[in-house]
Amino acid sequence: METVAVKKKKKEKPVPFDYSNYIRKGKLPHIWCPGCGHGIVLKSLLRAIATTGRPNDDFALVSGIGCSSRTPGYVNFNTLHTLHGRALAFATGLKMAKPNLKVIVTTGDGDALAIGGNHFIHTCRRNLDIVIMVYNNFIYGMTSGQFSPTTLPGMIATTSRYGNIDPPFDVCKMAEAAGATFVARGTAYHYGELEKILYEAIMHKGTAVIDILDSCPTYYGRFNKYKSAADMMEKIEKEGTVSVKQADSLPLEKLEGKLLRGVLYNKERPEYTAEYAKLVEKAGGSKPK
Amino acid sequence: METVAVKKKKKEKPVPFDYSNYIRKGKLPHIWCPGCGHGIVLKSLLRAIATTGRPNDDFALVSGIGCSSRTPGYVNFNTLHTLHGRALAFATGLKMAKPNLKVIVTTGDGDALAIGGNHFIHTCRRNLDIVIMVYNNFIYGMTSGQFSPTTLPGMIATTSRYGNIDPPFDVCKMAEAAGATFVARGTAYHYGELEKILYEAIMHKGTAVIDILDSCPTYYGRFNKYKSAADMMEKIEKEGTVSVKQADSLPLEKLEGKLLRGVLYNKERPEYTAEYAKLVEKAGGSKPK
Amino acid sequence: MADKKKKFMQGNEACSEGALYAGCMFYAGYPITPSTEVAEMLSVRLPKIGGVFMQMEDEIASVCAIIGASLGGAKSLTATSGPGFSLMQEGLGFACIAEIPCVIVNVMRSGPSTGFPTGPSQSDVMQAKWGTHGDHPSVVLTPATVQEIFYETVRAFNLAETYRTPVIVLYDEIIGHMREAIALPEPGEIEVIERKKPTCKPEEYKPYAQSNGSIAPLAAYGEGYKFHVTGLYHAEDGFPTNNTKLIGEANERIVNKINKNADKICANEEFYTDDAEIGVVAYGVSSKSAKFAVKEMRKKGVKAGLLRPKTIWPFPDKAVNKLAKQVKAILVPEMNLGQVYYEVERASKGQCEVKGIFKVDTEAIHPNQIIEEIKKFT
Amino acid sequence: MADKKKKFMQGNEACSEGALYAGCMFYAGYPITPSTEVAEMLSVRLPKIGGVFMQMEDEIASVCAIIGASLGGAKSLTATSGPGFSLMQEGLGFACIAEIPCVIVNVMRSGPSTGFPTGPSQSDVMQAKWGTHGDHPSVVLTPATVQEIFYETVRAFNLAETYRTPVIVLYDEIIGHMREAIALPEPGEIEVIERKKPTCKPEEYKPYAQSNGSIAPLAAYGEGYKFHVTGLYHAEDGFPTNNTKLIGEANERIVNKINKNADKICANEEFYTDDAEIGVVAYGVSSKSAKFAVKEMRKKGVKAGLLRPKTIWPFPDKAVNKLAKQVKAILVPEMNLGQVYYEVERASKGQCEVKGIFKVDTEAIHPNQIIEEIKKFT
Amino acid sequence: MTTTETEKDLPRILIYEELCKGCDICAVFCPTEVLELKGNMMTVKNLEACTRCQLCDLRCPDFAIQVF
Amino acid sequence: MTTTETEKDLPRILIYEELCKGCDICAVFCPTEVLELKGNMMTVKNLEACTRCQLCDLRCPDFAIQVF
Amino acid sequence: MGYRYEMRFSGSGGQGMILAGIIIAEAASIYDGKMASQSQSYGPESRGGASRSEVIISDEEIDYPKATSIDAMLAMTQEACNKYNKDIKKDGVLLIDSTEVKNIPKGDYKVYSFPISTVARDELGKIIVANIISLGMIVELTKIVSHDAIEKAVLSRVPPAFLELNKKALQIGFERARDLKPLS
Amino acid sequence: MGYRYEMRFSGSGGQGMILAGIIIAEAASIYDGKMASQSQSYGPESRGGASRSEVIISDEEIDYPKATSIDAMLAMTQEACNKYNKDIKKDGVLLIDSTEVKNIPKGDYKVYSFPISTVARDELGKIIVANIISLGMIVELTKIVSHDAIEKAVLSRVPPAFLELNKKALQIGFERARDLKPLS
Ligand SMILES: Cc1ncc(C[n+]2csc(CCOP(=O)(O)OP(=O)(O)O)c2C)c(N)n1
Ligand SMILES: Cc1ncc(C[n+]2csc(CCOP(=O)(O)OP(=O)(O)O)c2C)c(N)n1
Ligand code: SF4
Ligand code: SF4
Ligand code: SF4
Ligand code: SF4
Ligand code: SF4
Ligand code: SF4
Ligand SMILES: [Mg+2]
Ligand SMILES: [Mg+2]
Repeated sequence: METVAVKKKKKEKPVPFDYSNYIRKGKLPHIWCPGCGHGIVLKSLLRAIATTGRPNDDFALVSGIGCSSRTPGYVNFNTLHTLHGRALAFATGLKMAKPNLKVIVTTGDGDALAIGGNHFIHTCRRNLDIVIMVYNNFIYGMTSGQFSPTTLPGMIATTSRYGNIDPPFDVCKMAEAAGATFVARGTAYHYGELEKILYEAIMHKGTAVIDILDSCPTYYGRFNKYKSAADMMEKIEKEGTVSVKQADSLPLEKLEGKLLRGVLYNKERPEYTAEYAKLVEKAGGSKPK
Repeated sequence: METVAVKKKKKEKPVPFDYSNYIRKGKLPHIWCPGCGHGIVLKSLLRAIATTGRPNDDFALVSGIGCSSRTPGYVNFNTLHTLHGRALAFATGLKMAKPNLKVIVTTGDGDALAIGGNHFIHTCRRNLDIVIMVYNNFIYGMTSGQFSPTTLPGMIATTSRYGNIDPPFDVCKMAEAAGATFVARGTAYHYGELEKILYEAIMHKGTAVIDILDSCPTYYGRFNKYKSAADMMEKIEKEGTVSVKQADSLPLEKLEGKLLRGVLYNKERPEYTAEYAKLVEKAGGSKPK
Repeated sequence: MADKKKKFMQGNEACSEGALYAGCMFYAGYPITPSTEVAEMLSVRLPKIGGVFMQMEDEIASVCAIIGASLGGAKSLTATSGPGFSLMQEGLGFACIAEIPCVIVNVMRSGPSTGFPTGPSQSDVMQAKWGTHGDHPSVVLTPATVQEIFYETVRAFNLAETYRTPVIVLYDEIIGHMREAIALPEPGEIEVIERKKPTCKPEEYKPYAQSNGSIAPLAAYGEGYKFHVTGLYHAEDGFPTNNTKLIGEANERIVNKINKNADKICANEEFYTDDAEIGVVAYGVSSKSAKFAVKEMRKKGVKAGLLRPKTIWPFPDKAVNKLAKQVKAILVPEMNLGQVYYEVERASKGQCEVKGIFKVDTEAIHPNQIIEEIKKFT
Repeated sequence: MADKKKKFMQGNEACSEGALYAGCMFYAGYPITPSTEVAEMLSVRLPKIGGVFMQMEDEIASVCAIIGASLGGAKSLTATSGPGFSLMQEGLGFACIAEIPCVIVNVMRSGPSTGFPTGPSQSDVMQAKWGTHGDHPSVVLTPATVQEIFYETVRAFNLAETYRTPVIVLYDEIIGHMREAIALPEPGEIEVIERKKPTCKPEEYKPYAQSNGSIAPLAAYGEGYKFHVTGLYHAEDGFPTNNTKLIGEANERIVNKINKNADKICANEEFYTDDAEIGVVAYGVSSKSAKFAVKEMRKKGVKAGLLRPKTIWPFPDKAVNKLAKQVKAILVPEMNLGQVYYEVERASKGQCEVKGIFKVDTEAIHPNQIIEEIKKFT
Repeated sequence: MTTTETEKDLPRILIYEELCKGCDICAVFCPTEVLELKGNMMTVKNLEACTRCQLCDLRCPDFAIQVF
Repeated sequence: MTTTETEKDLPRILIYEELCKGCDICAVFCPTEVLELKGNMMTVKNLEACTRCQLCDLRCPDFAIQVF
Repeated sequence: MGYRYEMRFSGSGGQGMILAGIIIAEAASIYDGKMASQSQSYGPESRGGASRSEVIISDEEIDYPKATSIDAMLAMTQEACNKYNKDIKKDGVLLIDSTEVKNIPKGDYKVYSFPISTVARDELGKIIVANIISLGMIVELTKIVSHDAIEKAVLSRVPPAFLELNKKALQIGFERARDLKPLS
Repeated sequence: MGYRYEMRFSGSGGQGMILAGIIIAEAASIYDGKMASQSQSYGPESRGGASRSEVIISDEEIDYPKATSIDAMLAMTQEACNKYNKDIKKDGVLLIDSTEVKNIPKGDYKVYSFPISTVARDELGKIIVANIISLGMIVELTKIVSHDAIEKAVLSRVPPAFLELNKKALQIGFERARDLKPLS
């Protein structure tokens, strides 16, 4: 899709995607700041959901607390906005009680990886069929800009005025090591790639983790002297990443300091609700009506 | 050392290691059940500490709650027996307040990886100079035998009477992905190898994680039809593992289903207290007297 | 000759039987002494009926999971003890504000912190009311026998569904591990209240609608209603609000739906209180010692009487106040250093002397200790 | 012309200044509105004096880290708000039983659960006493002005060291975010109590030794004493014990060291209470409204008086009881649905009417609301 | 909502005023510099140049712009 | 504590009765079958065979056996 | 009001004292139609150490489930015997396993001594059935439940493979107790 | 007892209303030797939405830090004006930014209207100094703090690079307010 941008004067009339089936009436504008990447991520998700062709009621969106975690409030699904860091625990209960729901967790780098780190690794371990979208903006946006477990060393935040010394997690590496069976990275800038990844994640049976590079111009941008929201997208999301497909053909020095985009890991392994169903059978039980 | 066992009639008079400098007077016998591997692990640790030649007061042993977490009560160091899962959080505070202490955390598979999973990954991420010994007996011993996040599928525990369906963590993989800079696996059976690993871990500057295969004959053993404590050591620790050194020269089929023993990962990366000291310098501060 | 209807079982087992009787289909928990048997038994029983047993990574996850499951339509339960109960407090508050029914069992052990894990106490009873931050409703039941654990667990589910709120079943290690023969009622023999689900059109569904104090039905996710649930203050439609008036009303409503129905939720056993001149207010295991003591005193002609709350929160203010009017003194034996004692003091309004009998050495209060105190007032 | 000694600052800033004044060298926390400024300021200031600022992965880790640091010899602090405070409860109990000094600040917001994060409330005041499981000591200070936040934070550290116990500083969002000019005392101007360290030989050191109620000195790790600390009940030497007598005594001791010293720990402001006929008991932000109201009433000749606890736990039973004897009624304005109100009711023992003025819409109680109520009793 | 003329074959660009927060993302990433921020509001400066590539819509975080 | 004779060059095997829990680990892993469990207590059955390899000590979880 | 019969089974963790209590309480309540409650206490590790199990039998609701004045007690170890003998009532019964208990406490009650563990090991080849032998003995000595009830209760609690063994243990208990005289 | 002067600064998040309150309170308390307290309230996100900042100035300890009866209020947006004008006292002052506030509320107080934002943008090239202009105006209109104090307070709160700009903004505020007449 990106390539469309360079073709000049291609004036066929495409129909813009209609979000109205997915956005709750009267809930826009959302609370996100001007230029906040969360809205772009949300739109990619909605298009991905549309592609599945499944009815809205088949989906549950669960979140914790944070700017990113405000996602569920705007969309027309079964939506649950919970406690900081605990989205996955709530989602686990919901998914086990209603295995046919497709549960998508929209969470932030703080929500998923700071306070919520334990639920993150355990959900991955179980390989429970949940899509985990980490809106990774390298900062705690909601509480006005403290460093997070993905903030890079040296960066400024309200609690790292001298430059951050905490090393960051590699979300994808962690997810894979913990047991997730679908691991990918996308960015808000690469909205189309992200949409495709999210579609695959939804179709995947098992825990799918997507590390989504995203931007908080209000805090991370301002503190770290990015000129604008677009500047952040350009530098962090576009120039800071390279797609797995391109990576093979690039010389090593071009890859340095860049994060890989795309599906990084994708394996089949028994999924938890399926395993549980077998357990029930073994115990002689059957799902009641 | 293992090889000594097969040399017959080697009757030189070795001096048995004297633990009395490290064991608190009057505290033995310990509470561990007959045949519990925790005692063997502890002894390896004490010999490793002795090798460093450092005085006892240089060491702090911190633990959570569990049978394994009872370790500190028996030994003559600065010892702290805390809350279930929180040993690393206490240890972090202690280490930062007194960076010269060598802090060793003795924890269980439940303590470190179930309830304590978040502190585990974050300590690794920071690369804080702490040794984390996971006494991994695949079960919650202290609470009488529920399955843990390392229990293998199919195994019986009091909460998995039909056979466990939860997939296990690979402790070493997780530790490395989270950022630990020294990652190793040992067993109680291979007491000598373990002692060496622990010595290296103590000398390492940064987070060192040792996954120690260990046995709980009382629950894991009894529920899963192991004949004795020795039988468990034989099957799980001896036959179930292969050392990294041997692994290279073994055919693939011999490695199947076996866990690697030895130092699996060892890298230098800035350590947290050292980075913090630099931060203090940058801020114009200096450690007060 | 065996009594077919009776089964000999442990308190914790009676709890899981009660849960199953009430229609519990989801359990999530993390092992902890002395509550673990509830989990262990349900791990065997639930799969047999297609229910879910989950051993979570910790207690925080456990309480969150049962709330999630409840939103999936399942009656759900977790069981824990002191340290785990402390960790569940934030989640408990979420269930309160979001009004999600669920049941939490706390088998009290000796604390604070790790304390003496295998020793009994009654020292979480104030925590059960005040443990989470913010003003919130509290419904806490304190059964005193194995049989009653069964009944009160069923009642806990019923109250949770009726009032759309978390309900806590609180008993101590002694009762949790004690064994007695109990009667398990046939299905239908005691009331089981099912969740009220909406019947309106999805577009019209307001999950927090208020019409003169009635409690809105709660849809399950995935059944066509697509509603929103949040731990932020929200309006009738479930969406967050900044309107301070609505915020104030929302908070009052969730607290008042319990307080205003206190009479319906409270349940006391009155034992020789009619003509009592010396009162004892006791719950749980201490009420057993107290009953023993009261019986002994009555044998000796002393007019002692026992008021035993089966619902400790909302607190039986009226019953205590009535007793205070009538007696010289109220004794409050508790396996703690004074908790319900303060409530009795409050509710008595200075009308009689109130004296605590406290014990925290992990041994049950001996009836003689109560007898001695009663004697002082004769 | 500028007043050199005065600095214009926020309540939360005054808190961090107080901590620094008291010698705090370690902060661990996790950001949460409306307490975050304490962390933000200390993240800049602590490194400048070689102190440690840690942003932990969550609040559980934060409270545990400050306890660990305290055992390393550092005076230590964490600050949080409702949800984080709920998560800290288990750790708080550990500090109680292991008797490790530390200070926890809770800047109250509107709850339960996420509630209305930027809105003030006073609804964690009962939780501050009862939030953790098991019987435990509670010391909770409730400053009401920016200047007082400074003083009370210093006092919190002093009490923590004196009694070897965690101390909670509890104020609300309004005071936390309010700005006033305050005077920062010179070093030495107000008392700072340092930790009593052992002077005996290491072999003789008993970290929990008891000689007629005195509190044992606390060594730091790595300074030659090599002692053991556990959250299990322990004997004088710090090692776990199964001895039920020792367990009971240990629990009573940690609670009584506070309760028996309540007179020393309590601190009240009495404002026109001498001849008051109508009393108001209020703390924190509501005491500001109350003071305004009392002043207004006095202008009108009405004999109103305010009792303002600066230490809310232990509760000032005696002062309230004394007031109750003297007045027709006590009003208790609180930004919650009734918490300290119950305590006032209890301590008043029916000697006067007790009436709550509750408000939970995240707006401060308006003085007129209190004035109206006072008028009803004139 | 402002909308550009649709006469002839020109694209129709809809900017929802009540939604646009003026972040400038659409303008910066528009390959043909069709858009321009005025104050806090996005506006169309050069409709002719529009290729209907939709990049503006796809990267708008606020559901505030559509091109037909 | 039981201790075997030390006459001649024979090893001296110390078993601390108050510590031994009779887990049998030392006996099972003794390469020369020197040890034998009797009831709940480890005993020496064949001192002659002892190579002083210390394996029994090193694998004893209970600090209960030493060989000199 | 009715009677209240109090029993205590004590020994070390793992000797089956809790099970013994459960079985006799079940015998009384399920098979003999009485009321019975069983409770226990143990150390912080829920393993090892002295352990005790208490049973109250009555013809009416049992309020207080712990022993107040003990009618009959079993002590399988010296530690348990020392720690728990205090509450035995006048003319009560104390049965000790003479294999383990060497110092016999002095009191106003009848002490019966028998080498229970030795018999279990030597005659039945399984030390773990010592608790069942003791049950037989206690029942015979106290007559608090019927032979029939205790047998049913025992058999309902043991795995099928061990039915015969336990039946035999119970019988041995009955028999040996029949002629046993209290120490004087 | 002394006087109590209440002020409210209202606008939308990001317009510097809280800073305006801080500066005037600091001017009063640090530079003019009075007592002052400043407080605020904002939405759940601590970003965006209507925001208000309140300042109480007095010659004695300030008990209640919130407005009860407002002496002077600033409204920079219509929303804020509508939401917060209620408590202005009789004969109080309301200053509105006429660039934004079109519907002027009716009340028993004096309303001053001035295109503050427009002037900030057009004359100073920086819309963000609108709050400083308003400060100058409010001070001029109310005389609640001295020119000297407010200037010191402003300059102590702004980065060095912006000293001149803010000085100028303040002066503009003083000047334009001097001849401003209330709407009638
Ligand atoms: C228990 C608890 N602790 C802390 C907070 C405060 N808090 C709310 S959101 C947040 C961080 C959000 O960061 P992230 O998840 O990265 O989301 P973002 O706002 O950046 O999208 C924090 C610390 C809270 N609500 N609850
Ligand atoms: C908050 C809390 N939850 C649960 C427990 C109960 N508990 C104590 S130890 C333990 C598990 C111990 O397992 P592990 O760490 O593997 O140690 P092991 O006993 O196997 O050595 C549990 C669940 C507790 N003490 N605290
Ligand atoms: S604060 Fe940052 S993350 Fe939050 S809405 Fe604003 S830009 Fe987005
Ligand atoms: S229960 Fe298991 S882990 Fe615990 S002491 Fe016994 S054998 Fe060891
Ligand atoms: S459709 Fe493409 S060319 Fe047209 S305005 Fe949008 S980004 Fe520019
Ligand atoms: S991207 Fe959207 S919100 Fe941003 S300026 Fe363009 S239309 Fe407005
Ligand atoms: S030292 Fe070696 S040979 Fe001797 S008893 Fe021990 S294990 Fe056997
Ligand atoms: S290994 Fe140790 S405890 Fe086990 S039998 Fe041998 S000496 Fe005894
Ligand atoms: Mg973030
Ligand atoms: Mg374990």
